[in-house]
Amino acid sequence: MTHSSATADAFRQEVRDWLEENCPQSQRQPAVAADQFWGGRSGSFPSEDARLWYERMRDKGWVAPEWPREYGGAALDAQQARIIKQEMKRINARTPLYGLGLWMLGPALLEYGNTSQKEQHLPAIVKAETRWAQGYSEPGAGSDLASLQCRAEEHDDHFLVNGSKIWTTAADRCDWIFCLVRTSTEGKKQEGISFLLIDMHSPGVSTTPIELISGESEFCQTFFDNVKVPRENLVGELNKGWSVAKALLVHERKLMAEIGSDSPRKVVSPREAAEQYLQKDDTGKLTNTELRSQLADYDMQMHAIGLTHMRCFEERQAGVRSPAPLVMKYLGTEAEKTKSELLLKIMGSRGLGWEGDSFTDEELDTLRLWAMSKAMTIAGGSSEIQLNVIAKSVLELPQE
Amino acid sequence: MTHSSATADAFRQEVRDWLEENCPQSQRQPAVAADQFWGGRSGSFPSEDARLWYERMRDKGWVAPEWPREYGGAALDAQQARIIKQEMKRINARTPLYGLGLWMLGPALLEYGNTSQKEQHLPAIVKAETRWAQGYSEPGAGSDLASLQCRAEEHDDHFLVNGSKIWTTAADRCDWIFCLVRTSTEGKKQEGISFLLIDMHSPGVSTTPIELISGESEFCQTFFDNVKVPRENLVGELNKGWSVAKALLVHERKLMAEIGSDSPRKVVSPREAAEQYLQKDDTGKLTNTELRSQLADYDMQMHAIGLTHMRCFEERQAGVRSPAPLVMKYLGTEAEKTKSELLLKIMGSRGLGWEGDSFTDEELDTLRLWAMSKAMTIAGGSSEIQLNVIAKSVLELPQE
Amino acid sequence: MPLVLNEEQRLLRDTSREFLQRSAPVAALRALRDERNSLGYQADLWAEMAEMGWACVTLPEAYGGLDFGFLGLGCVLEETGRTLTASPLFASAVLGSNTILFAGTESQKEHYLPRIATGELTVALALDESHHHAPADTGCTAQCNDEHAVISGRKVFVADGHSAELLLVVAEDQYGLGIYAIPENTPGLLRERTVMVDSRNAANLTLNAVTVPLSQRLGGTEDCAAALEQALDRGRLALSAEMLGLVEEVFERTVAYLKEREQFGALIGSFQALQHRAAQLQAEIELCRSVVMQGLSAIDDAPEQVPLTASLAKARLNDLAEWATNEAVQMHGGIGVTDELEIGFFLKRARVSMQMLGDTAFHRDRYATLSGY
Amino acid sequence: MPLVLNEEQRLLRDTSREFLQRSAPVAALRALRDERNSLGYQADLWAEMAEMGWACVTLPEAYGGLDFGFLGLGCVLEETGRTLTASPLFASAVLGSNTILFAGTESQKEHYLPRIATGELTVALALDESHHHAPADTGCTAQCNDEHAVISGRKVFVADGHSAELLLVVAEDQYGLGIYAIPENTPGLLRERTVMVDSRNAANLTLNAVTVPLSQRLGGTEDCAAALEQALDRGRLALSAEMLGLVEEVFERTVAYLKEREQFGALIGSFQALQHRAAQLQAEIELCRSVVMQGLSAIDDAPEQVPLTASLAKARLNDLAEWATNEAVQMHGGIGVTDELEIGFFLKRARVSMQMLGDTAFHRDRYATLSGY
Repeated sequence: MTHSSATADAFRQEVRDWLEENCPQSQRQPAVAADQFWGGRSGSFPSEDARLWYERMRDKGWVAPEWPREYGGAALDAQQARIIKQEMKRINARTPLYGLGLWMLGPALLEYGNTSQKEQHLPAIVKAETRWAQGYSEPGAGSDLASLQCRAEEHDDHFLVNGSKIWTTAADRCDWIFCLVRTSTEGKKQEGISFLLIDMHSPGVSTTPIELISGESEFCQTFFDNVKVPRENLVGELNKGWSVAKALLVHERKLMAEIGSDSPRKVVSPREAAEQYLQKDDTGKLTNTELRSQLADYDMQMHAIGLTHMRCFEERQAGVRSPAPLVMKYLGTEAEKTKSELLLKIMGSRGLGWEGDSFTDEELDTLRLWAMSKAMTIAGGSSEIQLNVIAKSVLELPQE
Repeated sequence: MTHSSATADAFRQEVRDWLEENCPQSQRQPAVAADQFWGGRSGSFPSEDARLWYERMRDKGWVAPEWPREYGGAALDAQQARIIKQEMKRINARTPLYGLGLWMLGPALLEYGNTSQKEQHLPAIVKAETRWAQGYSEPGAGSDLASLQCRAEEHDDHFLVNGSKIWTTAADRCDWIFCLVRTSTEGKKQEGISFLLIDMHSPGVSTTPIELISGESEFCQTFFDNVKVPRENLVGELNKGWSVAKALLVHERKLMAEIGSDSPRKVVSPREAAEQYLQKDDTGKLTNTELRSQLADYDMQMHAIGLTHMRCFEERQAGVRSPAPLVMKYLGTEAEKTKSELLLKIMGSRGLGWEGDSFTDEELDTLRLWAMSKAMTIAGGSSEIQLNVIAKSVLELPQE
Repeated sequence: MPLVLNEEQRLLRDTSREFLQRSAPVAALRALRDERNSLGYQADLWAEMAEMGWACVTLPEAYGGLDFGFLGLGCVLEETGRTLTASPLFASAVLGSNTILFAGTESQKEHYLPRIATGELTVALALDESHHHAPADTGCTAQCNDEHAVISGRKVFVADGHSAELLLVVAEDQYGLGIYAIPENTPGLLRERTVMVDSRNAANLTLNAVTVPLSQRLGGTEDCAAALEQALDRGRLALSAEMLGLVEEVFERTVAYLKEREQFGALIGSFQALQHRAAQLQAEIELCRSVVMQGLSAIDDAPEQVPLTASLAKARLNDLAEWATNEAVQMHGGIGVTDELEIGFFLKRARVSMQMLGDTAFHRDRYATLSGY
Repeated sequence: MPLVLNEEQRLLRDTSREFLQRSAPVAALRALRDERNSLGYQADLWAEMAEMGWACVTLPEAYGGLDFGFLGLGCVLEETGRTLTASPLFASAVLGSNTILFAGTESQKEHYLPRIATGELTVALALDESHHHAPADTGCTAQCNDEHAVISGRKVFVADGHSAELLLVVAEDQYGLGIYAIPENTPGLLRERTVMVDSRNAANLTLNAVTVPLSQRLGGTEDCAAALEQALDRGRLALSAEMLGLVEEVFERTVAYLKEREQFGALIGSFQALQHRAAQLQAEIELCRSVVMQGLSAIDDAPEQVPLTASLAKARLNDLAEWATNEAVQMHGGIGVTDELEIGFFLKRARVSMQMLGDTAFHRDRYATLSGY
């Protein structure tokens, strides 16, 4: 699996050349929400260049570089995939296709799905034909995923699903949803849960949007009212959906931990904001010593987190186990909150605008992202859950 | 019980005049350890003025101003006692007599003791004939006072005590010790505990000193080996010592919360240290902006704590209940730790001396007090216990 | 100097609480927001509040006030903090009226204060010119001759600046620092309402050679710098009282939620980590209550302590408001970030209050300077 | 740039751990303290350490070194941090030897370095003159003529300054910043050993017109300021590695205690509040491990990153060492403050390390300055 660094260098050069040739100039700058392509039957390309770029990447297999070729991937290894990511980042190349199908369901199906499930869904994801939603959380369940109530009753060749899921991102624009449902109430709470793929166009499925403190959101609540789901849409074993879910959660946490570096909106950094909103003395130092100190603290924290991401990667490559990956979600999302509060402090009253022409787009975005950042330490395993996990798995502290 | 402010003002003037006349000049400056008079059979006056000052206060009844006259007090109310304290503080008058008998056992005996116990012990405390130690903690029991093991077996007219107590301050110089002992193992852990007064000169009592991270200490471990204690030395009911202990703990926590203002060594304040060890620019600001900010934080914290002490007092006077008294031990002891760490930061390498002529006494004292401060959030109900208590008693959060 | 409320003050607190919870709960602010109300507060509610005397609690009786003291006013403000009530109370009846009280001539006071006291006239103080509170940096200027002043410059983050009928504009002039009382529709005065995150109101002002009679300058030809500072400190303490109410309300709601919400088969309030965090907040709330009460009492009884205590109060309430609202969202979990729950309103108002009249950096620095280091 | 150890480095770490735990555990430091050892370290232990090559891990082979890289040296230092081992390793073989390496002429390097590499010669850097690290403020002066330099001034907090055979004294001179190699018994050089809280060694020096041949000035007549800064950064990273070991050890002991200590009928490690505090420490330890490894790797592979990373490492390790040792005492409860337990030794060493070569205030300021703000 490992490559000599010469091979890696050669591959990097190859990637660099190909990107230089194939990535349109317009696709070499950070993408705000309107520039993103999420696919699916209701999705459309934000621009002709975006279509070109996506199609070239798809044809190259680099939309999902680590997936097998028969499912639309390029069968590359982790180091090669990382090199592609790095080289794309180097020229600010946009992500050609966004989606939970690509990031979360795909890896889970590769591990737990049967052949016909893989054949049905993976190529459709890469071809941007289907957009997926995630149906984990339920109203009132919060961090306690195992306590979920949405039921799927077994019938001959299908399940009958009743209940609802919350935080189903963009469910009103998705084609399919992968769900955790309760198929048995016996045994421990984690048992009796199954992992089901549900066509959003099935009769009985409906969605309503949720408004957040940051304003209108992509989040929905999705309701299931006697929805018939064919038996072949069960992934993994019946009542054993928990293991599929856990594998997926790892991907989600990774996603959340990296979200700062991959945010859908153009985000100003605290350091840039300081240049713009604070004053310097004639030696080049910020005159507001309190904010200077807080800025240095934040930069040091992000510097340390960045180095730890690199260490995690190198350890994975070297087959070394360490506790580092288990602390990243906690650190990354907390840092994101710190950053947002710091930005508001640096911008002062200019960072407090909700809407209107009195504020720049960047200022309004900063405020909305500040509000959004509050969700980061809650969603995808709250900070409290992360700390519980560290205490249990890393420190092996006694459980009550 | 309340006085009109005119009466209070008159009393204040009276106190001021009396102190002016009776407090020797040498007793009007902060007392370091060597200046303190703790009484007891092995105690001696640090100076002739100290003797004079103590005797005058004793004769006035102001060594224990709130105690009844027949036990050596002056039968004053809380406001009057406070006025005396304030006026003494105003001229830096030293505490004429130190001791756990005065501060802790006395109030408990007044509430729980029988007449003969009060007659035997209270005047002896005021007259400085007996010095008391406290026997609560046991090796291995920590914050969990109720789990104590030191046993007192009931016999006809006496108890037979076996076990040991730790953190028995200056036990090697004390005449008596008040102890919590286990007299029954039935029922809940808090039940079956009794409150016993033990003469340290009884056969079978021995003590060894404990060395702390701050160096040699006054703390001892005290051992009881078949010690005979007369039955009349039981305070309160048999197996009901817990309520006496709880009442005493309240006094101890108050003591710990106030300890910063009544420390036995001369302590430099962070602000004074900053004047001495840090530089100022030509506008009078400290040039080390980080330490300036930390100093302001600390001063603000102490300012707020001081105001809250005043509020607690006023609320008590007005008969208003509030959660404030319950948070003071936690805040006071944590602030003491913060202060010590801040002092070390301000003094830099000069605050790191352990002994020798390279450092001033003040510097060495600061370091030793820094080490001592670590015990403050542990002894007398740890910070964790304090937070548990706030969660339970103030917030009424559910217990597991 | 009292740190406990007396009976009249408790009564005032209880009646204001009852009135506000009934007539102006958080839902009222939500309604103002959702209907994009152009005034930014309910005029009839403000009339009722003024009717009850809230706009003149601390004013001397000579100007139609109740002379009831700042500890009393604090009781009302704390309650408006609990309900996040939008009204001219703070901007007009506290900040504006105290500016006139300190800086105005006797005849100016007699002219304006009684009308502010009845709620009939609303005023706003236009001070800041950049995104950080910096009362010492005034770029706005006034050119005076014997009869007129011509004022030019720009003001930002003027609380209630879009709705106030009279604007008190701070400007450098030949006498030092001047404060000019400028009626809302004076030619050359442009007001741009800013829609803020807390759904309350503020405005940016542009003054293009606004010309007013010199008699509109507060205090005649006196330098108003010291008067302004005194008014600001009263404003800071009043705002701190409002923030204390905000914190207490959001904290009480959070503690209540900890007692009803189940996770992993237990009430989340039984988890020790959350208990300790809540207890630490309680401890800080106790400190802040003492600080606010002391500051308000000092206005009445010990003016020399006001500057230090005002900075102490504002700095600590800033930090507490950030901490308490963040914990409120976090402890409420997923529903804490939905707009349906009212927690977000507290979170947002906290951020605006934190910037108004000085953030923590400003006040910690000021505290240090006032302390001589 | 590697952030994982390779096999040789792991081997070095394991053998140093085994050696130190056996030959120089914390009990050895206690013994040195209790017997008031005048040297401050065990000479025979130091001989063994040097024998194993620890004094020359990073030195170029040309000067008798192993050229094994700083990541390798970090493995050893981390282990000495775990055992709090007192030895000239840091002061002489890291700080002193790198000062000569950067500032010395070729002949000076050839003269001194091989002897430091074998442990035969011990050196100490005498830099600070006040109680806070301030390498830019040198009051010590040297008057040079063609043959001699006359050095006067005062130095404080010189690690191992009382025992080193050669002192590297920083002084202002006509060439800029000079560093003078002064043998221990040179007339006019007074050394006063200071007994520090960590039971390790330091000294204050007084130089009364100490006269040495100009050839003792490192680097001939070059300004040594840049060389000194490079040596200091290596020292800061090496010290950070030692502090990381200290933190890991004290944290492991604390976690072990949480698993064995009962209170209220439960293991205290099962209390969620303590679990979360321990987990937060673990997270910070992970960050610090990355920072230290990156800094050490950068010395070997990316020197341009060294200044920023050195300040990052020292600032964070300072804060972590304070936090971790305070939590260790608190979580151990009453026995944590007794001298019998070894926790206090970690607490005390942490405070000295925190001041050495720059406290957090110094390095956060430097980080900001290096970052351009």
